[in-house]
Parts: sequence; C-alpha cells; structure tokens
Amino acid sequence: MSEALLTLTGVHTHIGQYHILQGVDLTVRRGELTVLLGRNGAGKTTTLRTIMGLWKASRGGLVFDGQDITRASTPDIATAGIAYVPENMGIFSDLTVRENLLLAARAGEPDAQRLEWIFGFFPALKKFWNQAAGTLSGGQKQMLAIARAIVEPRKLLLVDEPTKGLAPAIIQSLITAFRELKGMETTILLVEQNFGFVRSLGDSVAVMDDGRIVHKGRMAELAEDRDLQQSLLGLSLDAHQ
Amino acid sequence: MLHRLLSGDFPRSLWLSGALALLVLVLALAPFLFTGARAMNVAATICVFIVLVASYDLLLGYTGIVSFAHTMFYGIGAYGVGLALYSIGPTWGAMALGLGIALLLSLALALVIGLFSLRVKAIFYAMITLAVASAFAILASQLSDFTGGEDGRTFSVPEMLRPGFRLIEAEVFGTAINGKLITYYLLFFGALAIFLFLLRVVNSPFGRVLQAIRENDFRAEALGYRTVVYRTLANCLAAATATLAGALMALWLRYAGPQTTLSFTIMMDILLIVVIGGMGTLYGAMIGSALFILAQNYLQALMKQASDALTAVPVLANLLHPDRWLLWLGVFFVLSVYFFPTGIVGKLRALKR
Amino acid sequence: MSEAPVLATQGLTIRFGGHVAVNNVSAEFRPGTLTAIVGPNGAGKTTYFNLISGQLPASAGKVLLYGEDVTALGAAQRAKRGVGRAFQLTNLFPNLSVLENVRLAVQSRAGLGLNLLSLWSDHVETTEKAEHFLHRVTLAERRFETASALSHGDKRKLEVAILLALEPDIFMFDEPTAGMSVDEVPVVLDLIQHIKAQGDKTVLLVEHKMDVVRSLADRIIVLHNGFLVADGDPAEVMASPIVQEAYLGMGVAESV
Amino acid sequence: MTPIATPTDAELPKLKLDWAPLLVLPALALAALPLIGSAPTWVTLTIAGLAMGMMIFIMASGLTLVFGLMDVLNFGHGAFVTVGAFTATLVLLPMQGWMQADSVLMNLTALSLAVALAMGVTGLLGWAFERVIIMPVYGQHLKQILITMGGMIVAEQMIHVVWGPDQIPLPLPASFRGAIIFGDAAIEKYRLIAVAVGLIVFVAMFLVLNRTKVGLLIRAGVENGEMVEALGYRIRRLFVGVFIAGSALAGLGGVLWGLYKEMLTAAMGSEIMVLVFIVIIIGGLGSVGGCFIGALLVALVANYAGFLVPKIALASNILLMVAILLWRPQGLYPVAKR
Repeated sequence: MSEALLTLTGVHTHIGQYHILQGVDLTVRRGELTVLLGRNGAGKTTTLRTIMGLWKASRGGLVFDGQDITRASTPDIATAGIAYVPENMGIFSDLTVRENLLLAARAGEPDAQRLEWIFGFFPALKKFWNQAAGTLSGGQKQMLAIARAIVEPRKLLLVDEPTKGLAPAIIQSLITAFRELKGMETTILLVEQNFGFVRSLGDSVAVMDDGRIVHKGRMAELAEDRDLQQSLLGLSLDAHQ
Repeated sequence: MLHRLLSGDFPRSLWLSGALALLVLVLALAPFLFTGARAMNVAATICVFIVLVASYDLLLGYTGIVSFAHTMFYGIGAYGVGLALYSIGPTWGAMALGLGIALLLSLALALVIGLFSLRVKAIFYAMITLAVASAFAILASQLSDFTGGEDGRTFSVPEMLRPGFRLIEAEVFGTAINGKLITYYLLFFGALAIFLFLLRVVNSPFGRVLQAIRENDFRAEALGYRTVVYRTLANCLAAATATLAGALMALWLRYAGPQTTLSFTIMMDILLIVVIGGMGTLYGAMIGSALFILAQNYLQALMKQASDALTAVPVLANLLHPDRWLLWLGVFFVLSVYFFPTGIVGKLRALKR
Repeated sequence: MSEAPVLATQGLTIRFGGHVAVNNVSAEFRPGTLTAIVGPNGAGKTTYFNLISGQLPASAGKVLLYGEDVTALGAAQRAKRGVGRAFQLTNLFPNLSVLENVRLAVQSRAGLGLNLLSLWSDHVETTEKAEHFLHRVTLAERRFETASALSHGDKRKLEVAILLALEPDIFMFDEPTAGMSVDEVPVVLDLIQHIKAQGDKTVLLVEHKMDVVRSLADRIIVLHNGFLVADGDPAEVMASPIVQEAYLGMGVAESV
Repeated sequence: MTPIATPTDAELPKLKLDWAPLLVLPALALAALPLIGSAPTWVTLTIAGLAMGMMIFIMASGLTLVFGLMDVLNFGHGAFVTVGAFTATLVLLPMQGWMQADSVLMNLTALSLAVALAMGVTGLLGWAFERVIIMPVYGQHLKQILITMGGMIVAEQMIHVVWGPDQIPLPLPASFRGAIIFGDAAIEKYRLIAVAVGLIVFVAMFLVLNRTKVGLLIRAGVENGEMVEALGYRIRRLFVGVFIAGSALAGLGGVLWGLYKEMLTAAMGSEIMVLVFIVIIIGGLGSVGGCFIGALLVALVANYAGFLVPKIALASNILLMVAILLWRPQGLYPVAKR
C-alpha cells in the first residue's frame, strides 16, 4: 500500500446545532481512488466539505500532504492542491465554458494539450466552448465541473456524487474520465451512492453511517462479498440495482 | 377580561408588566401629577409615539417590511386635520372631514405603493418608500400656498379643546378641567384604544399569517396565502394608524408643519424606538417611546450643559452640542441593532428564564 | 381511468434565458392515481412541479385544473383551488412552533387568514385539526418546539404534515423521503399509500429511488432534458429501451 | 405507453442583447423637444441632463455592483458622497490660488490632488464601514438596512462635528467656468467634463468586468462565492476590494457633484441618495449597464421637468420609476437569480 496523502483523525463537525460528523477516521492513499459510500444523510458530503474547509472541524485533525489543514481556509486548502466538485456542481452559469475553465487555471490560460486530453472524453465542452454554462444540460454541466477540477494537475480530487441522476451515456464518459485520471496516478476521493458505478473504479472503500466510518477495506473485497454489501449498504444498493 | 383586552398576549415578564403598568398609570394621571406645560407635552408626545411606533412595528417587526414612508402617513394625518381646521374653521365637522380625507389619501397611497412594490424583496420596498416619502416632503414644502411651506400652518381647534374652555369651574386635585386636559385625554384614550386594536390584530389569524410571511413568504404563498394581499393590507393598516397618530399630534400642537411631522429625523426616531423597544412585540413600542421621549427632552438639556462646560475643547464641545443629539442617537442605534436585537422587551423576557 | 382529469398540462414550457428547462410537456392526471415523475438530475422534474403549482410562470402552454385554465394564476390561488405541494428542500416557518406551522395550513384551508379581529387562540378547531395531522406523521409530541429545532427527518415529516393539513385534491411530493433515516421512510410511504387508497385524490411524486417508485406508482412519466420521453404503465415504461437508455442505467451495468 | 421523441444534443440557443431600454433614452429626449419648444434650450437641458446623469451613475454604480456581488445594499452609501466632497475642500480651499489661476495645468493639478485625496479617504472609510458596520450583518437584509441607515446618520453628523454646521462654498476652477456657445445653445464647460469623466468610468468598469481575471472572479463570485473559494481565491478580499472601489467612486461623484452645485452641505449625500435609489431600481438591482441607462433617464427627466413644471421635479422621477416598473417590474436589465 502506498503512503497516505490525506488523513482525517477523529474529525467532528457541527452545523448549527447539529452534530454531523462524530469522529471520522479516514485515510486516502496516494495514487488510489477511494470511494466513500453510505446512505443519504450519513455525512459523506459533510466529510468532503470539512476537508475543503467549507465547514470547520470542531474537533480532530486533518493532515494533507504532511501539512496540518484543520484550521486552514478554503482558498489555502485549494492552493495546497485539493480540487473539489460539489454535489450541485458549482458551475458559474453566467460565465462561458471557457471562462469557467479559465478561473480554474490559476496560472493564466489553461494548458492547450491538457485541454485536448479533456475534450477527448468530454467532447461537448469543446462544442459549447463559448456558450454560457447555464445553458448546458445537467450532464454537460457535470462534465464541466469535473473538467474544471482537472484542468490543472492537482494532488487530490474530491468528487461528490457525480452520477446522481445522469443518463448512462454520460455516466459512461465519466467512467472513461476516471479511468484516464487513475492512469495518470491522480488521487481521488469519490462520494457515491451508485455502487455499480464505483465497484470497478475504486481501489479502497469506506462506508459511512451516522457520521462515522463503519467499514474500511479494499474495494475488491467488498465487490466480491455479497453479504457484506447487504449488511453495509442495504437500502442504497436496492435503490440502484 | 384582561385576557380579551390584551388579546391573550401578556407581557410575559414580571419587570415588563410592572414597567408597563407604571407607564399606563403615570400617563393616565399625568395632568394631575405634573403641572408644567413641558411635562404635559412629554406625556402627550409619548401617547402619540406609542401609536406611531406600534403601527410601524406591525410592519417591521411582524411582517418584516422596512418602510421609510411612515412619517409620510403621519404627516398626512397632521396636515389633513390641520389644513381642514385652518381653511374651514375650528369646527368638529372640519376636523372629521380633514381626518377622513387624510385617511383616504393615506390608504390610497399605501395601497398603490404596496401593490406596486411589495411583490419583491424588502430592500426594494425600503428604497421605493424612501424615494416617495422624500418626494412627498419636498412637495409639501413646495406647495406653500396650500400647506404653508416650511413654516407650516398654525390653526385653531374646536372650542372644547381650547385651553380657555372649562368643563367645570372647580379644580380637581388642584388641576383645572380645561380644554387642554380634554385634548390630553382624547390623545390618551385614543392611543390606548388604537394600541389594544393593534394588539388584537397581531394575535389574530391574520397576524399569524403576517408572521408566517416574515418567516418564509414563498412557503406562505404555497399554503394559499396571497402574500401581496396580506402585505398590502398590513401596509394599509399601519398607514391608517399612523395617520390617526398624526391627527392626534396636530390637535395637541395646534400646528402642522414639515419639521414636526414629515422630517426624516422622525423616521429615524421611529426606527430607533422600535429597535430599542424590541421588534415584533408591540410592548416594545410602549417602553421604547417612553424612554426615548424622556431622553430626548431631558438628556438634550444635559448635553447643553456639558457642551457649555467644555467650550475650551472645541471638538468635545461640538460633539456634545445639543444639535448633535442625532449623532449619539445614530451610534446608539447601530449598537442596539448589534447587541440588543431583541430590544428591551426581549432582554426583560429573557431575564425571567 | 374513465374519470375526467383533475389536472392537465398542455404543451407546458419554460425557458430560462436560452435554456429550455421544461419543453412542451403535455400530460393528464386523474383522481385515484399515483403518477411518479422520474428522470435524471436537471431533467426538469422539480421545474415541472413548480410550473404546475404556480411557483414559476410558464413561458408557453397551459395548466388546467378541472378543465379551467389556471396558467395565469399565482401559487396561492392554485393552492386555494386544491393543489398541495411539498418541497424537496425543507421549507418551513423556522421561528414558529411545529403546531403553528401546521395550523397555518389548516387555517388557509378554512379561509380564516383575513380574519383580523378574532383571537388566534380562540380557533380551537384549527388547533385540534393541526394536532391530528401532527399525530399522523408521529410529530405530535414535538408540537411546541420551534420548527428550526427539529432534526432533518422530523422537518421532512413536518413538511408532509403541512401538506396533509392543506387537504388538497392534488398532492405533489418532491422526493419526500430524501435524507430520511431508514426507519422514518415507511411512515411517509404509508401515508402516501393511504392518500392514494382514498380513491378521490390525485398524487404526483418525484422520486429517485426506483424501489419506492415501483411499490407506489400506477404510472410513470419520464422527463429527460425537459422533454417528456415516456408516459405509461410502470412495467412498460421500465421495459422500454428509450427509458432504459435515457435513465434507468441498464447500459452501465453491461459496460462495467 | 406513449413513446416520445428522444431529445438530442442540439445546438444551444445564444442569448441576445436586449436593445429596447437603450431606445428609451433617445425617445425620451425627442419627446421632450416639442414640449420645450426651443431647440437651444433643449440642447442646454439635454447636456445638463447627461452631465447630471453621469455624476449620478458614478455615485450609483458602486452601490449597485456591491449589491450584485454581496447582496448588500448600503443605505449609508450617500455618506461617502458627502465625505468625498468635504474631503476635497481640504485640498481645494488651501489651493484656492491654484484653482483660480488662469492656467489649465494648475487648475487640473489642484483638482487631481483633491480627487485623489477624496477617493483615498472615502475608499478607506468604505473599508472601515465594511469591517465595522456591514460584515457582521451579511445575509440579513433587515439588519443591513437598519444598520447602514444608522451609519449614514453618524457619518452625516460627524461632518458637522468636523466641518461645523455651515454650508461651504466650492467655486469651480477658473478654466472650467463659462460656457461654449454652440449656435444658439450655451453649453457649460463643466458639464462636458462631467460627461467625459462618466463615460471613462463606465468604459473602464465594463472592461474590468469583462476583460480581466478580477472581473471574471467578480462575476463568478456574484453567482457562487463558495465555489470561487474552493478554486483557491480569497472571496472576502475580492468583496472588500469592490466595496472600497464603490465607496471611492461615490467619493469621486461627491467631488464632481459638489463642484457642480458649487456649494456643499452635510445633507447633500442623503439628498442625492433618493435619486441614486431611483436609478438603481430603474436599472435593475445589481446591473451596471442598467444603472448607466437609469442614471441618464432620471437626470434627463429631472432637467426637462425642472424646466417645464419646476414644482414637481422630484415627483416626476417617481412617475418615471412607476412607468418603468410597470413596463419591466424587475428594472430595465434584471439580474438573473435575484
């Protein structure tokens, strides 16, 4: 197993009066795709938002690439090398596709070669290059959101439920994209409810319930073990079979 | 009985109940407790401001509407009565006519502004009312042939309300039962009745809908409440009440002019009193008005003394000059929005727990 | 299915700038039926709901209630005519008590809103009715708490109670079980089942979970990119290649 | 079941530029011509209107942009106008000699210094205002209105404390006085300068918003500030920057306005705010382009009405607002999502 890139130790997060994360221990290893599974309301999105610094951990610690980021601000965390694709995709709909990507390229213009590589699996983005992002369809927006996260190489990619309600053809392009990224040794933490989508992609898997990690292991093991799937994922598996 | 009178909305704090009872008692007996004209002026102004501020609280505290046109309606009331008495003569009929016209004008304006701009968010309404109110104030001073311009109009009131009028010849507890006293009680009982009416309104099904709209207008609409209708109605109610307050004030002063009724300073006073008293409580209007009017009348004198004593330090003397009253008011206002968002009433109620 | 439709949309369309979120959707809904509206994210399901209940104005097309054109009416007027709507994101009166939240719905139904001289607390019957509905969603014990203090699941239940209290003819649920814990879900599903069983109510349901859809729906409508791409009996719709291609994800399973 | 055509990835429709509000302006000017009757008077009034409109635009643009970005409406914005004008006197009164000298260069130097100081001070004041008054009440409209109103009162009173209760005369520099005679019409020089400054500000603002990365960030931040942060930018800094720029522009507007009136009063800011509010309502809250057109409309109407029916000049702007809102309830250029 490779070394840890991101480590969460006993992380608690409160939102208003709600105690959402209740001691999350999670390790994301360099070069791996780690899948975070769990039912609605288990705390998956909160985990990602806490990593990103959008909500602050009230207790516990987060270490990213040897750096303590528990108290760091969101822009600092982003600059440290974490890219985030939120559940609502966070597209700037008044800006064009080009401008959306331009903002993600902190150094200036996006690298042309890398863009061509991205267009390879998301051709729609090239087609609608100068179009306001708000006019794109849901799937195209998701492509743009992911493209924005990878337009520059980042150390870690956080992706929140990218397949939620997408058409299969688009899910197919997402699978291609994630395979490509894995091929380039990108570290990814992927939140999903669609087990079918992640079973072949994931290296490691963690399952959350009630603000805690209730299972950690290799994806291969979970994918083989139907009983374990049933006991851990129950309802969410049924919902997507 | 008390339950019905207060519409089941008790002060819910021992201290608050005590303070309110004391205030009502003092106001009720004011002519017999104080002798000076100034003290009577203060008591009368408190009565009028309770109505004016309570009606504003219906908008701000209960419905979540910020209006800067409340003094416009107050002014319409004052000018309505004043100009009618001035041009027709000091009769009850003229007074009623003036009040009637003023109420109609206020309602019409409130309806138009409301229907026009209450569809959108609070900020929009605040800006529009600010614009309309200042246009109105300028109009009032421009049309000087009619309104008396900047000087306003001094007028006579019906004989029964004049100081020279005696209801009975004898004095009661050393106080003459004259027209001024009758006017005071007209103000006092008028204010009391209007306040109790407002208390009933905010505790009615309609009042609950207003609160619902303040909380989440989108949801209220989805429940079948046409928010524009409710907001406009609240607006009209508040406008009508403010008009009555203006009419009462004009009767007391026997004068209507831009400085006493339409000025933006009064609008600021109202805002300040609502915030200090406690938004959305109505009782806050009583406590706030009493404290504010007292401070305005007696603290300013104190400021003058301090300023005179400090003439050696011009900046300090400037800061404490009575004309800078508004400066301290502004500072106090900002601080109270930050630190006492629930106002005096909220603080007193929290004390109990 | 011989009864006249209670609700119909004809060529219903809405554009946001250049984007057509709901595109020429025509459908009819009859009493005693439960129609599930499914489709990918961004397909226009919630927007379609907003057009029906009047939260959004249509760019083109019509909404008919009992054959009457209500396209020009606002949300409140449609609610008065029997369209009841629960929201996907909880949408309550946060600083009012749980009971008052429901009572506002009861009161709207009773038409008491403009009564400004009676005492709110004198309307005992509205309180009783509100308590009854809170009981049905198992929230009666929490009635005096402020709505904002409820847990997420309880807020969802309160949302349902408010809808019940409106006693509408048309119930519109937008992902009613989203974010609920496993043991809370059956309470809500039973309620929806019960409404449908009354026979005279029309239920529209937006739902992601296919097991829920399968267990409740008599009919499925599939929206995709704002278009209505399929409309019919659940088994048929699920089996249709267009739908499988567009939504149900069969293609993915094969490729994995 | 009924199978229905599957949608395709068809070409997405392009957004079109909305021309109608732009046409209102010439239409209004032309409609006023027969009413006024005399062409030279009309020219003078129109130029005066444009000049006044540009000044109002400069004052209003910052306010509307801050609203668009942060959803904050600063009711105390007028204080920056007043402070800007009064600060300028700190330079202009001691440099009266330079101002009244018959040399364009000396006039301009004095004026530039005054403008720089005024913008610096109001920018700084804006920064303080944002920190102390506004930051604690982000997202709470009601409190914002109340508290910024309070801030306005305090600022206005502080002017009295520092500069005393009297009005301060502020004469124009020598070379800006007088008029250019153009046929029968006299056009005051200063008005032309105001028009030029307004145009420069407008074009600069347009270029910054559409051609620079900062502008891109501002537009993105209007929509989703959190995501801008997640991309690694400090949105707070951006917001504060815009607030400071908006305050400095109000200060600039104050200097221009003060010179236009040649007289300063502590209430000038709150008086002009009424027009500013009407302007940004007409333009569509948050829209810079709408604000520009709105300012010109309001000023033209004010000048025409001031000539035709002087007693109801301000009321005429209320009528204009009513008319525009009946036509477009969200203003001329409504900003999406609000």
